[in-house]
Amino acid sequence: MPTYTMAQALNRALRDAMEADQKVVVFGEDVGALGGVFRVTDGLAASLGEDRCFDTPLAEAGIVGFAVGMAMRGFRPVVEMQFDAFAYPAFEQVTSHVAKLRNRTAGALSLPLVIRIPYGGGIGAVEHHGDSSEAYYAHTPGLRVVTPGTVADAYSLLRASIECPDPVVFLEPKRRYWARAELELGPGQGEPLGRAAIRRPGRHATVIAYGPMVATAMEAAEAGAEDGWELEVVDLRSLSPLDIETVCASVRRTGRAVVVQEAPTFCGYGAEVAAQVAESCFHYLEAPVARVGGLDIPYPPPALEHHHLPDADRILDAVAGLQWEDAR
Amino acid sequence: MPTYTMAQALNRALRDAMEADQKVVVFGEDVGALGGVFRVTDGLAASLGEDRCFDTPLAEAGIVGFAVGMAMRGFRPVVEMQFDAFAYPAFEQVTSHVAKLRNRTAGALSLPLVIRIPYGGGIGAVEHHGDSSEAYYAHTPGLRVVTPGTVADAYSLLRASIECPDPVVFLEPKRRYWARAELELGPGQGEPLGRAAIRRPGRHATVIAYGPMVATAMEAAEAGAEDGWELEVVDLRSLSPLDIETVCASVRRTGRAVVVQEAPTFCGYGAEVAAQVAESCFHYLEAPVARVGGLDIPYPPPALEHHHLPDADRILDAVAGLQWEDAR
Amino acid sequence: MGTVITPAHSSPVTGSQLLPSPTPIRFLDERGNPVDEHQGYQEPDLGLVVEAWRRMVVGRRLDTQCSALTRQGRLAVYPSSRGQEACQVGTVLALGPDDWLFPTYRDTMAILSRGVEAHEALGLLQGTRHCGYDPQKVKVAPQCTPLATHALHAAGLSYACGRLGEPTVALALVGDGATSEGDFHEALNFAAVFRAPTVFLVQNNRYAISVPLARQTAAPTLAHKGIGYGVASEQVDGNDVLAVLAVVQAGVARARAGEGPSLIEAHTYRLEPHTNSDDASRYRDEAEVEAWRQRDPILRLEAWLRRQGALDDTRAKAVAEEAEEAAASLRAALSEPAAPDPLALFDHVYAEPTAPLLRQRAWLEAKMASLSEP
Amino acid sequence: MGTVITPAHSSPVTGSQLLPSPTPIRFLDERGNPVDEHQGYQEPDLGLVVEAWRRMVVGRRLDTQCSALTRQGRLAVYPSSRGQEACQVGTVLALGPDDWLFPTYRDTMAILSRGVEAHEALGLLQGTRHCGYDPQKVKVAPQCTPLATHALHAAGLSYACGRLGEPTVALALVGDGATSEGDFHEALNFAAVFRAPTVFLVQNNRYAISVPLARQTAAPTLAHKGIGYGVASEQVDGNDVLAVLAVVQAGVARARAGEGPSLIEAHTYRLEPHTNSDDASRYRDEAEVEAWRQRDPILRLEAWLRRQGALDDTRAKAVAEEAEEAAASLRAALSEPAAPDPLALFDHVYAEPTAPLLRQRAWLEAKMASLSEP
Ligand SMILES: Cc1ncc(C[n+]2csc(CCOP(=O)(O)OP(=O)(O)O)c2C)c(N)n1
Ligand SMILES: Cc1ncc(C[n+]2csc(CCOP(=O)(O)OP(=O)(O)O)c2C)c(N)n1
Ligand SMILES: [Mg+2]
Ligand SMILES: [Mg+2]
Repeated sequence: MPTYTMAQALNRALRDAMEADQKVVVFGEDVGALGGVFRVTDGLAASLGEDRCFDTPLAEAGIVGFAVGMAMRGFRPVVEMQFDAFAYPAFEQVTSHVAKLRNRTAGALSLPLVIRIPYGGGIGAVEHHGDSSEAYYAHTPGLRVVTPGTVADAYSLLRASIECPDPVVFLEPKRRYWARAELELGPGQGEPLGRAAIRRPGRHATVIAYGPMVATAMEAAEAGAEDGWELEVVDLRSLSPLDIETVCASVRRTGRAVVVQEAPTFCGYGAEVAAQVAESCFHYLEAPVARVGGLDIPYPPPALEHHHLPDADRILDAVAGLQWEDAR
Repeated sequence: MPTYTMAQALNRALRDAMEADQKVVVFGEDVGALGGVFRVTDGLAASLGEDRCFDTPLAEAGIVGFAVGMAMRGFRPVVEMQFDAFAYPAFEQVTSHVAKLRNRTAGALSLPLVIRIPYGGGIGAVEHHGDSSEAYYAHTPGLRVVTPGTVADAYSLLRASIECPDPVVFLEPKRRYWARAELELGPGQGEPLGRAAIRRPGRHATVIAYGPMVATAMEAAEAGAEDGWELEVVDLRSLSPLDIETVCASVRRTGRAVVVQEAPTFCGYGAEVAAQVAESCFHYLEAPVARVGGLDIPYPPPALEHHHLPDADRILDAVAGLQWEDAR
Repeated sequence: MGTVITPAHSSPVTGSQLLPSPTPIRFLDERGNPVDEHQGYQEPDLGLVVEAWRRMVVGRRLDTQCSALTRQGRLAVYPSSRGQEACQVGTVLALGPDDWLFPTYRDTMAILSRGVEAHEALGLLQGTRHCGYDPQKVKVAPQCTPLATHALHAAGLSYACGRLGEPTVALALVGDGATSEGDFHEALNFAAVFRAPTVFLVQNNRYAISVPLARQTAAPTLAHKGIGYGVASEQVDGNDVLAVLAVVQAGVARARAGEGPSLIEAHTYRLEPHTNSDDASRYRDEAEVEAWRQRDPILRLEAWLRRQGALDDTRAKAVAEEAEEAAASLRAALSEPAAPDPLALFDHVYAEPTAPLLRQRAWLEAKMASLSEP
Repeated sequence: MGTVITPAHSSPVTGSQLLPSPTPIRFLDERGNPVDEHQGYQEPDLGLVVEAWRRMVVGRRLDTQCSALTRQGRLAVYPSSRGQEACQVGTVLALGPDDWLFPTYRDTMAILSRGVEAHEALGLLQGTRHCGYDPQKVKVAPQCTPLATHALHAAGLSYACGRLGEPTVALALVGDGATSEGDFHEALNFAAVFRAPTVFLVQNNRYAISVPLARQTAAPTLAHKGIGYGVASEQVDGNDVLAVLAVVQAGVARARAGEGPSLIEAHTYRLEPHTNSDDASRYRDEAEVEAWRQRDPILRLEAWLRRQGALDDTRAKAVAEEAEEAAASLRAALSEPAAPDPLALFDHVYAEPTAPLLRQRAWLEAKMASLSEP
């Protein structure tokens, strides 16, 4: 079986989607000749044509606003924001238009637009290159927010996002771009959007993760297994909508939950998961839902980022804190 | 005692702060001759001078970025964003600069800047004029987020925000601008930032609210009292940082909690409160923390906004849902 | 077609031919006398001018009606465009049936002139819907409130049409204040770089709510912004519908011919407050307003049309009656208290309601049912 | 002072004198021969030019050193400014000691030339701090990565200084790509409307990472953007330090005299890839780079200085040695693996750490203590 990095799987998803549908166009900063700073659009302009994959002027609101206009005339734009923090200039276009156009027009206008954003830290980059911005988007009704945690999902979720008639903020965990896996990629679509996946079964506690933290959660589960913890790992995949059924089914089985995110913890996405789990699984919980997240600080300089970012140890510490007196 | 509307109390706070400190300047769209679309800056330009309160070109990133520069040279700008959704163009300046300048320079640069934003719905306005954007700001480390629920707090919290060496996003519940109260306003400062207040004591359940929902929670408590519910109402006042001690002390007493917000519920600020309360008060809770919030939809047309916005009935329904078998 | 000028790419060096005419293009002075200040732009077809006049008269009557309807609570808010009829009607008449209009909250008359039914056009301002018409059907984007953001949509849509080989032009209406927003800049730049068939028409009505033009810009004119994008630009007397028609037609023709976008500044004035809830006396003198009343676009046009023999009392009376009828039918259309279906709130957040939305819908349905129980 | 032109307000009608010179101002051709293409700008003081040369030579050596340090992992990333020395040094030498510089990630040489110690200047790129120097002390804003956002800070700060009666000028360095951002537009407009003493210097190095200028703008030149704001503008050969000095000095003098902001486009080229992790061969030909190597700002300047008798081999050797020493001490300064204190992460999020931050700090302290236990 061929192997792909996550970046290659995303590239392949773009290519397959563009070949399947002429209306799919890719644009943004440096996505043409350069193939994107992470090479996710590598070769698309050269092989599919410069009208299918092209560079724009350097203006993120411009990119998103222009994409809205193109989508109004039937295109399916897939735009790239170069880094998480560099999507902020487009925030008004995203919240006031992308999220609302269908609603504002009672469905007369559809907005099949994908905004790809490499997000999160852990790659040793300087400030503004490590933000985790998922909570901003997840709190905005009308957007779908999707983030792959595995190479296979990178392909199938991006294909599904491009097929989706709704606008999707597609968050790519940039530190996993070089993660590699064996994959057989067919022309077909993979997963529908909106379903979480159990990445590893377990019965002692549920670790709920997404995007860059899925691999970290798996690592924690692996390490925990050596100490006799059987941790179930849930990969959310879709942050909005949240597949709370899958999450709660797991937590009801295990009775304990840890939610993991890379973003600063306060008012982050994990708060929503924790709140819903606490509400829906109240009588099943042996311990309060724990949250493991980034510190409540601006993203630190790379020399210190490992103190900020959750790692397997922190997840296991949180698991250990789940009031185990009466269990195991 | 004189009476003030909330808008007048804010106006008085600006005036008093400007008189107390020449470095305080007020600017934004229509804040000069017009006195702001809600008249919060009424008369400031005329009586304190056009260099103290002035109109800018129509560009929100411009307003905030210009304010950052002025603050770097020692001014204390208080800028107005005309409506919640019209602060989004400034989002990059707010997240990447306002929230980070002190941190980026290890304290060498201080940023005493207040960004006033009228927020929330309930005034019959058309789209983009009713957003509740607090969660975006509260999730951004480096910002303080403050919102008054009462006329007295409007004065004292705005004074304290202007005195504060940190940047403050000051969210004004626009539908309470015309709420009126008797007040004796001294030159001095009122409350320090960061403390929640118990607005009404009660022993059956704690209703946690902020900004526009404080009055609604009080109304619910009033109505509930007729049915024998004694509801304790906590007004958060400071959303970031959150005074979780006051909140938890109350919930530990009552054993039940409802968090109320106007914003769409999903991934909103109430999720953080619910998550922290569930975590810190786990063994005191008789029922899961309930959340009452806006629907997960773009802000609706004004003819339908009452279906979206929480009211006293919805709060009381949530209270009634708090598993009362064994209590009362 | 007039002198709206050769495209950016053919003149890479100084580009000074991208600059607007030093004075606004006009065919008529303030009294309706013809003047030779139109720099080679051709006088528009008389029939079209008469039609413009008719729509301006009807438009103004409806504008007055709308202001009245706010006082009766039938509209949530109304931003009048009284005084800007020549801009709004002239612009729309310069468009073809497949062209797209991208209006703001201020542009009710433009939307009506585009043929949208009054009660549909007023959906937003009535407070019952975000957009009362079907944009695809009428080729009018939803009225846009976040300033200048729609200028990018116009650029993107017209570029997309070009890609499909369609000869469609998109015209974005923008206010003077909105030219200060970053999105205005990005829209002009994208349109220029992608040579999108977009016309950006700035209705410079001198104020952004209370903020006068001098606080908005230090540029010689707003049209001078074009050259910085390599965009041909022009300024026009926005109260002279002949001039608006001529210059916008030229810009549209240019765009349709593949020569790229243009920027047109139309000098005009908003005679009413910003909206019904604004108090304009706080920021401008009655004398200034009065001076602009003297430059009324309709009076001037009527004087000229009569002199041309294209208008007489009979015709004037007929159109006045038509305007009254339009006002009456608008009143009728809005007399029924609008009752949108609350359950529709969940229908178009996504193409299909998500599971959480279906739960919220069920909750609201139950609540409404319980409230309607006896 | 040269022809950087009369202020916007004195010429409200056509403003064409706000346009830049049709060709870039220069004093020297590519071989260092004097040319009469400086439109009345005065040749800068020879002593200053020699000083500029010295800093350019040292700056280039440090730039090379930094590129090498990335290969050794001592810097997290390094965006070279090789080829842009004349822009960066000339600009800084045109500033007074109390003026403020607002640099980007690209402007290490400008910051060094401003007198900031190399190891402090490199704090950001080393990855140990967000900003290694004290901005208040050196009057250099933190290097800015979010493009064009700092241009507004420069406008605001210089306006604030004016309000305090201080004769301070702020100079913002901006890339060609960054001119497309909305914040660039808003900064020029705010500076113009508030007549802030700001100089905006665009280092047009032809590329924004891989995106060439033609994809960035269709304008005749980037300097043509000035007139749209009523801002005096100029274009200059950015590889001729005499020209950069002359034009920036004129802009600074103009600002200091209360005549408002100006926009200067300096034509230059980035000889190295965007950063050490970029692969420039994907988007540009070696032939193009080679052609620009022929226009090297240092070679040209040395030729001229020698012809002027202001430079000989002895002096050249002395400065080359100085450059080697600077490189050696930079290596030394960065040889110690930088070890910032993790607990300081919580110190400057707010003026005082909040209660939640103190809890997180205590947690990290305990964790670090437990890890360092035997
Ligand atoms: C991004 C944004 N900021 C602020 C507002 C609030 N606002 C509504 S209209 C207006 C003035 C606009 O002036 P102008 O562009 O000249 O258009 P006009 O109303 O005069 O037609 C303002 C500030 C808004 N709608 N959008
Ligand atoms: C708002 C924003 N968008 C995107 C980026 C990513 N980025 C960093 S440098 C760069 C190119 C900038 O080009 P230019 O302005 O010409 O400056 P140069 O690097 O050539 O000096 C880009 C796209 C960014 N830093 N900020
Ligand atoms: Mg206006
Ligand atoms: Mg560049």
